[in-house]
Amino acid sequence: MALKHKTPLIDELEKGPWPSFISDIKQVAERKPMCEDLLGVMEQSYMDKEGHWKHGGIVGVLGYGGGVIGRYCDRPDLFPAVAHFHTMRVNQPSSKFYNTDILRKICELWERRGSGLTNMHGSTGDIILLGTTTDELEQVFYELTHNLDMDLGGSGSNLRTPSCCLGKARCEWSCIDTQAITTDLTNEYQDELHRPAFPYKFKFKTSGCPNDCVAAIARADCSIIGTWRDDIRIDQEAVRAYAAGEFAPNGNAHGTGPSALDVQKEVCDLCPTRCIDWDGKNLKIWDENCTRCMHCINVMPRALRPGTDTGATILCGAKAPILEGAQLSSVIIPFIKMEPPYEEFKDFVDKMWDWWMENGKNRERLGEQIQRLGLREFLKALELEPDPRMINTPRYNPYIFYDPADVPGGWEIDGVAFRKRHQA
Amino acid sequence: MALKHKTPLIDELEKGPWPSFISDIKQVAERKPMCEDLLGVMEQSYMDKEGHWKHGGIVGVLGYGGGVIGRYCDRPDLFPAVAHFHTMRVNQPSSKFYNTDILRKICELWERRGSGLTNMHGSTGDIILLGTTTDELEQVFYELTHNLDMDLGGSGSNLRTPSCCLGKARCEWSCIDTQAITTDLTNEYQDELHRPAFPYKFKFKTSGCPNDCVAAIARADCSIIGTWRDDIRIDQEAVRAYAAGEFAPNGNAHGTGPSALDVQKEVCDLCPTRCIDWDGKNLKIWDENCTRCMHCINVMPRALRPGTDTGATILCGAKAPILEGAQLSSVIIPFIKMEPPYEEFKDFVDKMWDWWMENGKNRERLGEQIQRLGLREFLKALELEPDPRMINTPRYNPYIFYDPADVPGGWEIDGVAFRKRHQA
Amino acid sequence: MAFDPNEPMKDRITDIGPPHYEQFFPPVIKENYGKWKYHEILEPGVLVHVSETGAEVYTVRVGGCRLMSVDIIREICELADKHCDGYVRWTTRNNVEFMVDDKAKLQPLIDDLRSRKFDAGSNKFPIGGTGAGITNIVHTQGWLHCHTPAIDASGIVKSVLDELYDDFCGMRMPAQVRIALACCLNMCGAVHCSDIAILGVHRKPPFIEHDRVGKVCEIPLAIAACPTAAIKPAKEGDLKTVSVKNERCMFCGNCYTMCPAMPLANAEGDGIALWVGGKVSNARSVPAFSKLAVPYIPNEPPRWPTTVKTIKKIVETYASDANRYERVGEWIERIGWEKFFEKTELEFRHEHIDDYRLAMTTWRTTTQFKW
Amino acid sequence: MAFDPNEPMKDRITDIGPPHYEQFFPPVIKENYGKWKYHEILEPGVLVHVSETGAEVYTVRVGGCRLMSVDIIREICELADKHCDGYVRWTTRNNVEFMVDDKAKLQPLIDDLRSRKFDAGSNKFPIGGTGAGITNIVHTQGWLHCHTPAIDASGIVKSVLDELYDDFCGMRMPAQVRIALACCLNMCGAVHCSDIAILGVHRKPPFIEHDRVGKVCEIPLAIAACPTAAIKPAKEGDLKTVSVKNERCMFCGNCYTMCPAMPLANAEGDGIALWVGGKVSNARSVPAFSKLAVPYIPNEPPRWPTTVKTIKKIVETYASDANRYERVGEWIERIGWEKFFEKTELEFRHEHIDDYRLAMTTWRTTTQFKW
Ligand code: SRM
Ligand code: SRM
Ligand code: SRM
Ligand code: SRM
Ligand code: SF4
Ligand code: SF4
Ligand code: SF4
Ligand code: SF4
Ligand code: SF4
Ligand code: SF4
Ligand code: SF4
Ligand code: SF4
Repeated sequence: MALKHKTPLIDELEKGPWPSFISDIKQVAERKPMCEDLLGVMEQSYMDKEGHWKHGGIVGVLGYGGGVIGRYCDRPDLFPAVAHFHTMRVNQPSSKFYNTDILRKICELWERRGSGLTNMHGSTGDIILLGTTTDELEQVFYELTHNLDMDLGGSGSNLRTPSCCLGKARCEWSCIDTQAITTDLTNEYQDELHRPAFPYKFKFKTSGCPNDCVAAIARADCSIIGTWRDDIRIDQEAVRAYAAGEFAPNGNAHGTGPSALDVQKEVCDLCPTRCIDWDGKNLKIWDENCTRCMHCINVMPRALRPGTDTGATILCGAKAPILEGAQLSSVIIPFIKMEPPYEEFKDFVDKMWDWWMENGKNRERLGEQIQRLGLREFLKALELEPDPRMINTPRYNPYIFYDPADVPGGWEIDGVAFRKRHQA
Repeated sequence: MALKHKTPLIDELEKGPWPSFISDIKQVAERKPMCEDLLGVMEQSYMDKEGHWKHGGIVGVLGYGGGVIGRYCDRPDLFPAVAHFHTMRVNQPSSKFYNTDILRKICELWERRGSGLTNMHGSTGDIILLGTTTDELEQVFYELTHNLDMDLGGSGSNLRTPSCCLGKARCEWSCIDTQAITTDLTNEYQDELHRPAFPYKFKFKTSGCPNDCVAAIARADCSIIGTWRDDIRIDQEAVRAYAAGEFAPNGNAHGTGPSALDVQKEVCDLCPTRCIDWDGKNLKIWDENCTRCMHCINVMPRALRPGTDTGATILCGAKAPILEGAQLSSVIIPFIKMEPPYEEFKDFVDKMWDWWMENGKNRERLGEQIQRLGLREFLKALELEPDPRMINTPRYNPYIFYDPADVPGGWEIDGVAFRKRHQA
Repeated sequence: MAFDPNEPMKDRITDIGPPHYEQFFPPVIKENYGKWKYHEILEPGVLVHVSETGAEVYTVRVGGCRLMSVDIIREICELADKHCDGYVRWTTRNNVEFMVDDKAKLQPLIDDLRSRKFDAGSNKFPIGGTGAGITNIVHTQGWLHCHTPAIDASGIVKSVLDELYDDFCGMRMPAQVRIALACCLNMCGAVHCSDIAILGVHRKPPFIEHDRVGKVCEIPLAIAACPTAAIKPAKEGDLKTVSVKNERCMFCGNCYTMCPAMPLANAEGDGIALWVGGKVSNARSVPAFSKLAVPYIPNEPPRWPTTVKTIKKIVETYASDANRYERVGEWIERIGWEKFFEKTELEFRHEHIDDYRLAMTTWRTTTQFKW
Repeated sequence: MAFDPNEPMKDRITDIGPPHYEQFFPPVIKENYGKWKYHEILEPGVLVHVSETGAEVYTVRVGGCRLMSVDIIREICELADKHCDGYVRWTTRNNVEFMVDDKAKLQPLIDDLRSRKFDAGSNKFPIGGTGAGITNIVHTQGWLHCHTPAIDASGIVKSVLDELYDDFCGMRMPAQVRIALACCLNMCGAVHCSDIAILGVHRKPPFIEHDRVGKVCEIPLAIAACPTAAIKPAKEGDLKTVSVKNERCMFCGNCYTMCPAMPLANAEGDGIALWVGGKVSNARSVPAFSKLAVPYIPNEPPRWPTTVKTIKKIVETYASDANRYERVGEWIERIGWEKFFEKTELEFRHEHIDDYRLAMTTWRTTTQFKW
């Protein structure tokens, strides 16, 4: 069937081996005008080298302050079917396992009430239902909650949809129950997620181990990353098997198949703290110097495993560049047990949010606020003691704000007495 | 002979093996009241835990805007002999070799017209004549220039006395003629040294090689550091001799005497770029990866020597913390030949100072100005092309000031045409 | 039952949160939760995880356009029903994972996946994205949905992945290579910490629609939005508006986010900057930001040839020069930036030198460098 | 001829610069300038340099108080005349070097130097300061001459070097250890890049002598002097003066430098901060700043026992824990700061956490740390 708009430019994107989103959209465009016009908008953009969406308006569902991104086309004259093209963010199940039943329900709903296009998934983790009109929003929400047992995710100045790596579900290294934590936090903080009361957005992300497969340290205001406090578990026989070439190194990530692993070169020499010795027979890890970087475990998954005294490191403040430059999260709690009902952690979250909300300027992310007011102030608010694990290096500039409480007489100098000792 | 003031506290500093400056001052105090009272001031400070010198006044010699630091005691009632106690900075000969003739003349002059106390040397490098009265300043200056062929060094917002390591005079590694450079610059820029016309102080320091024995990179607005462009010279036989224990490693810096050097462990493994191979017989250096850190040369001075295509790296901007925080110097010219009459270098200096003086705020060091206006602006003023050797890492923040000259149409957007393409 | 617009609060259900994950676990996952012992990549895109119980789960990872129609999702459902007892998952980088609990079920699944193509010829389910290869490109909306993009997203990703297709399906890289794209400086995605990042940039300051500013913007918010304080309140005749000091503008677009009357998208100004050497994992080296490699490449729809070629060049240089386990940033760290620019034949320009707040921490304060 | 105050410009000589260095070179130095081939430390403080010509020069380095009276300089001259043909030099760290061109002349020189003591007992010319030892402490004026010090200089240096005397005369350290002292934040010396730095700090904000400010200070300069913008113009009655927002003051003393009516020296406030891990050389690792180890130790004249003890503890921990060639900073880099604080038993406090402009670059943005 011929589509409404000629699209010679984007048709070029049907070529080549990688799945073509244009081919995919075209399947639906044959029966959905929204998709037809969307292809038109895309072609127009490809001609103009400029996008054709207007600045988002505020649309949403009653009682929620987020979950919908309003979007209008700036050429409704040419592309009327996408004059409105709002996005709905649907909170994904933690770690994104699905059964086909729920997926088909989503498809059915979105074909009926939306464009039939989605993002699986958005960068934050939501299921993105891409493109519908204002009048459909409440309908979709109703059906989601009533028929699919699903709810909207976050947008705006509120908690954003938490997400996590698959952790214990299919990974041998997870030190914490990533899905359980993520689901618990999401449910605990439904109000914060749906009703914006924060200075700006706030994100939680949870990875099971320092490999950080959900990129928590780069993308979450609060990054929860699994770790352990005791010793790496070693199966010496398996180490020898790696050395002997019985296993594929690095879980065969290099496609070498079983092949002799040069344990000294590929493991010991790449250990960032050089805390591993290998004498050809036994591997010795000086765990007191291990920084749990995962490298040796990654390379020899059949021989090494994280310890069993597990928990998480909590880091705060990651964000994209706007406004004050990008940040990675910084260590705030070196170790915390993460077991239900996560009271210690939630207590920490409450204090963190209180401080942020009390001091936050409009559109100031937590990380920026810590920058502005100082890590010290943040720790004070959290009632946490300073720990060298929170820093890469102590200060090198001598501009120290000494606490007047530590100074005899505080900030006062007796000027008269001073001038008795020293003539002006 | 009993001295005027009782000094029980500072007398404690006569004990112990390290030379006692108190014992030394006391020698002179027996015949010089200034030193007697100086001991009194010190004792008073030791009692009060506060210094007793007033904020410096402006004193100097005619026509010079620096070289003298005015100093007055804040208890002239108690210590009249040091009511005035000005310091004179005398420009040291480059790298601080002396004969006893000149030293004796200095002593004679300073015993007669000053306190008889000196600093050998000040942190910048000057001979510091410590403590005299205002009326002696011109006298001392006259005698210095007429009888000792010596001149004052810098202070105030001008060029400060340049200094250097001893270089080729007694070091096998010097890639440049440190003394010659330092003396030439000092003479070339006498006007800048004696007549403040800068926004703030400016320092040159010159080291013969990257060991940087005059700490140029940390303490000079312009750091000149010797280096080479070709290959490290290797005497393979001497390497083998080190391995065999015929020589003392590291010039015997560890007092081990001749003893077998583990070339792999102590040289190759500590090379920051790991560009050295040692097969037990021959040493191979992959010079294209060498960063000329000096380590291998330091450890095997009898086997390795810098190359012969020598010159200097020029780095700029080092300073102490006041105002914007401490800075180390940054690479500005990766390599420059430094041969008399140093025209290329002086041309660079002129451009650098022009830019600094044109844009400098009061009390703004060069490094701070580069910070404020950007390295890019500095390079532009110097007519230097950007080079990756100037940076540790390219920018990671996306806030790029694109040059409008590179953009079709520059900063202009045709708003009317835009709104034709895009409805508001 | 359906929504009644006249009684919007009737039967309203809110704040139920996401469906519980456990109901979506295939039995082998549920039974072996927390018991996994080790894994191995059998071939690119195919993993086995072995449990302490002896159970095994085989995973086939396929590249997804994360922009997915209901049709392709339904096709995924069909596959999942056919081979995987009706379960499937998505990864954190938008790949799709099909899991089977028995090796015997593996080959039929793989064959089925490989057989499916769009009419125009592209593969629907390329298998790969594991280990030391190039996995899916995390990306954002671009011209398909957002209002602030300087570039498209999906089209560039498609063009780049067509070129790198063999490395999605292979594992010949020294280590994993993570590529990401963001269509503007908001960087919706982890592009600031990617091995290779494709970033949409503007190069013209906003033009100000004085007649609209007062109506559609809160002027104080627009002013506060500017990181370099380039925006000042102004008057045009009677109109309250703003002015922009162009020399101070570094084209971040944050003003436009706050004020629709300050657009800065422009065909001639906009384009792509490439960044390299970031990482997220704590493996070996610490997480790191991506650094600027190429300040600007023009938008070249529909296939972005210069961008594609430049990325390919970086990837090939890395592949041939880095040591095993060395991520792009670790490789550059070892060889030095001067060698990176030499080997990749990229030009080093003034834009590479940082001039924002932390700029001085990026200058080279040592005589150590290479010729 | 002498200066005539009535005719100050008569015969005036200016801008002649320093005397030419070459005239002060001993013959062996002049003849072998640029020809040196290698060197060796024969024993602590004693070096030999060998020339391509076969010539040798033997150097004996002795620790100097850089505060020297004419008497001690004359004694140095006497020694130089007796043993060294009348030549002598000072090093960049204020040690004195006696050179002889013949091994036979060495022992008599050494014996002579060792024999000389002050009446009260201290050595005049301790031999050492070479190689992997602790050389002379670079320092500044302190209570002896400057107007802004928070601590004395020479007295603390003497106290510390008495304690570390054996390591000045020995070479048992893993690498060279450079200690420096500065009596205030102006840091006249390279204390910001020292293995161990002793820094004078204030802890009370300036008190403002309102009746003097207008007279003795240029108020705009005083205001501009404050890095944290804590100083504002103010009025006291009719007097133009300034006020200081104490919460913003970090005690840098820069206001006092510009305005004598804002003193901040105070017996109870002032004291010592210790910094560690800086270096200047480009050997192996790049030059580095010193980092805060101990935020505050009270002034304890005359012998500063707590400071001395703390430095000794750091030195001994380093000596026993570091690898050969590892500078203090390289050692800490390897073991990590958490281990540094553990091993030295120093307390980690809020002051260690930076809060100035580049603070965020010092935070730990990785899960990598040690227990
Ligand atoms: C849909 C999504 C991109 C995608 O294609 O996946 C998205 C889309 C937008 N983001 Fe984002 N962000 C999305 C994940 C992110 C992420 C990644 C993450 O969450 O892990 C980031 C970086 C991490 C972070 O939070 O810093 C991100 C950083 C931003 C920023 C910059 C925030 C900052 O502090 O630097 C903005 C600008 C703003 O907030 O004004 C922004 C703003 C926007 C807006 C709302 C545009 C705007 O200026 O108001 C975009 C709407 C696009 C549209 O029309 O569909 N978006 N945004 C992602 C959300 C999907 C989901 O819910 O799953
Ligand atoms: C005498 C000397 C210290 C010493 O005991 O050796 C010295 C003494 C003073 N310095 Fe200095 N500085 C001395 C070398 C340095 C150095 C080291 C160097 O030059 O290698 C530095 C650090 C490097 C640098 O330049 O940044 C240094 C950084 C400062 C600063 C901070 C400058 C900055 O930009 O951060 C000040 C404060 C100022 O300029 O207002 C200062 C100011 C002062 C003043 C003039 C005090 C003042 O506030 O005006 C001191 C006078 C002391 C007195 O009464 O005798 N002095 N000053 C050194 C000069 C001797 C000489 O000429 O050889
Ligand atoms: C499925 C997924 C988690 C999920 O919940 O969806 C996952 C799964 C695994 N990751 Fe990952 N990682 C996943 C995203 C990530 C990310 C996040 C990202 O890229 O956005 C990272 C951080 C990337 C970074 O540093 O920039 C990540 C860094 C790692 C690492 C560290 C590699 C390194 O050397 O830096 C390992 C260890 C290894 O591969 O040796 C690892 C290892 C693994 C293992 C082997 C874990 C295990 O034992 O099962 C899994 C299979 C690896 C493989 O594909 O070769 N995973 N992994 C994600 C798959 C994404 C995809 O579709 O391509
Ligand atoms: C005499 C002097 C130069 C001068 O013009 O006066 C000098 C002389 C030598 N230095 Fe130095 N250095 C001198 C100050 C320095 C400084 C500056 C400072 O400390 O303020 C440095 C930088 C210190 C830093 O990094 O903080 C310095 C860093 C070095 C290094 C690099 C050591 C390292 O591993 O970091 C070497 C190489 C070595 O020792 O292996 C070196 C090596 C040498 C050699 C072996 C060079 C040679 O072949 O003659 C000389 C004898 C070393 C010795 O004493 O063991 N010299 N040397 C200075 C003696 C100072 C003193 O009295 O103690
Ligand atoms: S972050 Fe760790 S636990 Fe989670 S999937 Fe990755 S490797 Fe496994
Ligand atoms: S986890 Fe990392 S730091 Fe720890 S032993 Fe293994 S490689 Fe070394
Ligand atoms: S800086 Fe180099 S050339 Fe100068 S004395 Fe030190 S080691 Fe020798
Ligand atoms: S000078 Fe340094 S970088 Fe060069 S080869 Fe020697 S140790 Fe390696
Ligand atoms: S990166 Fe920018 S343009 Fe792209 S989706 Fe995010 S906000 Fe929109
Ligand atoms: S684009 Fe950014 S820098 Fe430019 S005016 Fe707008 S907010 Fe300011
Ligand atoms: S460090 Fe401070 S107190 Fe000491 S001499 Fe320098 S300016 Fe004076
Ligand atoms: S001491 Fe420093 S911070 Fe405090 S008021 Fe003075 S200039 Fe400002």
